[in-house]
Amino acid sequence: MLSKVITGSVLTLLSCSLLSAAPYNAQAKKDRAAMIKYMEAKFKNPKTAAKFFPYTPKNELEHNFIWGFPFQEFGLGDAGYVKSVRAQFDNFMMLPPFYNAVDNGEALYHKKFANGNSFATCFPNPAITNLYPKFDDKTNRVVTLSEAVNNCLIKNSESPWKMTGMKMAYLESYLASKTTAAGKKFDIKIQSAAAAKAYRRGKIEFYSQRGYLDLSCATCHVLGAGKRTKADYHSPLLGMIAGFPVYRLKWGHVGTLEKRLVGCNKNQGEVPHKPNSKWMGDLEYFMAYMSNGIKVNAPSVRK
Amino acid sequence: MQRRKFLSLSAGAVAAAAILPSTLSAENYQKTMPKLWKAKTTSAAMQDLFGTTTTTQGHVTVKAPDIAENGAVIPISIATDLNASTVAIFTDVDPDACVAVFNVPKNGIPKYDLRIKMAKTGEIKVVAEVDGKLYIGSKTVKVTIGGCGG
Amino acid sequence: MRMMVRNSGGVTTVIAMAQHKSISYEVAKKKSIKPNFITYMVAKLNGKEIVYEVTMSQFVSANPFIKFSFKGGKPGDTVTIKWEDLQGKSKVSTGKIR
Amino acid sequence: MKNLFNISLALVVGFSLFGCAKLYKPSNQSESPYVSVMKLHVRDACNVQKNGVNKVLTLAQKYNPIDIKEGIEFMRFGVPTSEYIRATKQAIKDGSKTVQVYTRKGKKGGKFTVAFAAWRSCAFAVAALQQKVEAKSTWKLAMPGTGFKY
Repeated sequence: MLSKVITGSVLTLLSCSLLSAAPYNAQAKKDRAAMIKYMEAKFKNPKTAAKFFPYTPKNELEHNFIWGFPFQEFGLGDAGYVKSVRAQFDNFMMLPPFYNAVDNGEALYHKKFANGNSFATCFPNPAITNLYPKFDDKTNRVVTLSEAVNNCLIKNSESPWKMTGMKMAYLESYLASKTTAAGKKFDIKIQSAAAAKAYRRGKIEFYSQRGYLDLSCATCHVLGAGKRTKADYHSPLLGMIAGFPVYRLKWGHVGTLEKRLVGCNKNQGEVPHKPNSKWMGDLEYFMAYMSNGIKVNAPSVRK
Repeated sequence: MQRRKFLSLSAGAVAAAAILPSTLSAENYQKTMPKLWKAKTTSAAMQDLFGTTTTTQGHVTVKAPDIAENGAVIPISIATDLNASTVAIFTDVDPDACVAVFNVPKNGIPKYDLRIKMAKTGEIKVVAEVDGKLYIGSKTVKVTIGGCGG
Repeated sequence: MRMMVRNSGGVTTVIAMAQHKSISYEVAKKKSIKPNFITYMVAKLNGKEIVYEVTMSQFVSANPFIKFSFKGGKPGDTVTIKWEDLQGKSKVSTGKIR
Repeated sequence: MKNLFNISLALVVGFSLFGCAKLYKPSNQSESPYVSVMKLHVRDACNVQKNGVNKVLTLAQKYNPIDIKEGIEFMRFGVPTSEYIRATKQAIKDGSKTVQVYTRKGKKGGKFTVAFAAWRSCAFAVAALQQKVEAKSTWKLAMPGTGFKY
């Protein structure tokens, strides 16, 4: 009799959680499925590529692209489908140039605050970067990983760090490397109407054209994925944040996703948004949802 | 130390010294041949290091990207199938020509990977010295600046 | 120094990366600091036999990455790599062959 | 039965009236900038030769604050629209023929004629808001699955 009651309650619990989650991320799930269908059609094989790459020279399509690569390799950015970039990427990843970023992060993770706590108390399990950004219903805001780190600092009466700074990048490198080691995949959840609205705002920001170059993020990272500006191939939206925090050869050190998005704003010709702004949180929330199902592979190396 | 001082005194004897199997002694060319690292062109650098610039094409492979992701970190791998005693990397696009010089020890396999810097698009020339004879291989690498970084 | 040393079929392959901020002559002049970069690296098997030796210029990337292989060495042996830089500082690291 | 009908009828009429009132705000006094900006043609409205520097500059100053609030202000090589406006007004006040702009970090930016600087301030300010309004309807066209057909 008892077992029947338990299974009954578990079933009802499960169904109502499904019910409550079902409607909120329905639209997001459809967007993601359509995105995957588009990206996989685009990089299936050179014969069908002419439709997607009308201006790319034929021999470049034949010789410098990797076609029909596995789904997980979308997380490598343009190294996923460009041979010349991939060769250098593989060399760098043998012994990555971000040398002791992860060790510095580990030290920061264990460093005690004034009140005796440390990041280990806020994040007992460091392998969590695949769950961020989360939506916090209490504050009705998207909480990115950098914001969660700063919230932990503020809760322990420490001064928050600059989201584009080195300490944040080092700590996130450690957390991300633990998540990578655990082989975890992105699992962003949309479980409330407010979260769905934030997702939608992020989606609209991603697809609206802005800046004096009149570019939207999608111009380069969806329609332009695989195309290039001069010698820079554009990385795809699918799995785009799998490699963050990232060591960019241009910077010469690791940097957080916020630092990269500020750089993107400048490239579009727009005054960059503040790293802890709602705009940035919504955008990251959308981009992260689009990377659901892709393995975390960070810190990674990019141009 | 005694051997190093003798070398720097008679720079002229460089050709003779190079023929001796250099696996016996450790040789830091930055100390023994300071002039080599100031040479502006590949031919001048080869003259300083090997005493001659006559080379034969072949037997040296240089693997490097067609387009470098970043001019400061270009992964290259050089190799020769001959039993070389010295292998050197030169470029003409950097302020000085000589990038690195390898002494191949007795059991050493002349196949090396390195990450080098190049100021602009240009050719990497790799010269392997086998019993006094020079073999050369090269690869052009495009180094671009700017762009949005993908 | 980060090192990976593997032996297979009588050939030992070493991948290593030294930690060194290379400051070229131009950068040094611009920032009026002393130029400094790794100028020499030598690797020895069990501290005796030289198995790798390179002289480097300022055009080798910062945190120099090297990969080389040599005949000989069996699991358990050690490969020590020493680097010297322009300002005379030097460092030795040891890796065990796996 | 009849008064039930009347009530529902009154409700319907009331709703529709309220609905369209919201749409057609009494236009000419304070027409919303989002509507007025779409009437402008950037090349025409910001044309300094045609409209004179002051008219063009006032146009820029009208829309730029809204751009800043909306977070869509343009910035080129570190010089935002508001800096172009400030530097142009400064040049007019000093009566100098050229405008020197500075980047957000205080570094020296470009040097332009007053006419060009005024044109850029106005073009950037107007175009930013136009793109924002346009994006409201066109963003779907870029998204696979909703608007983008391939």
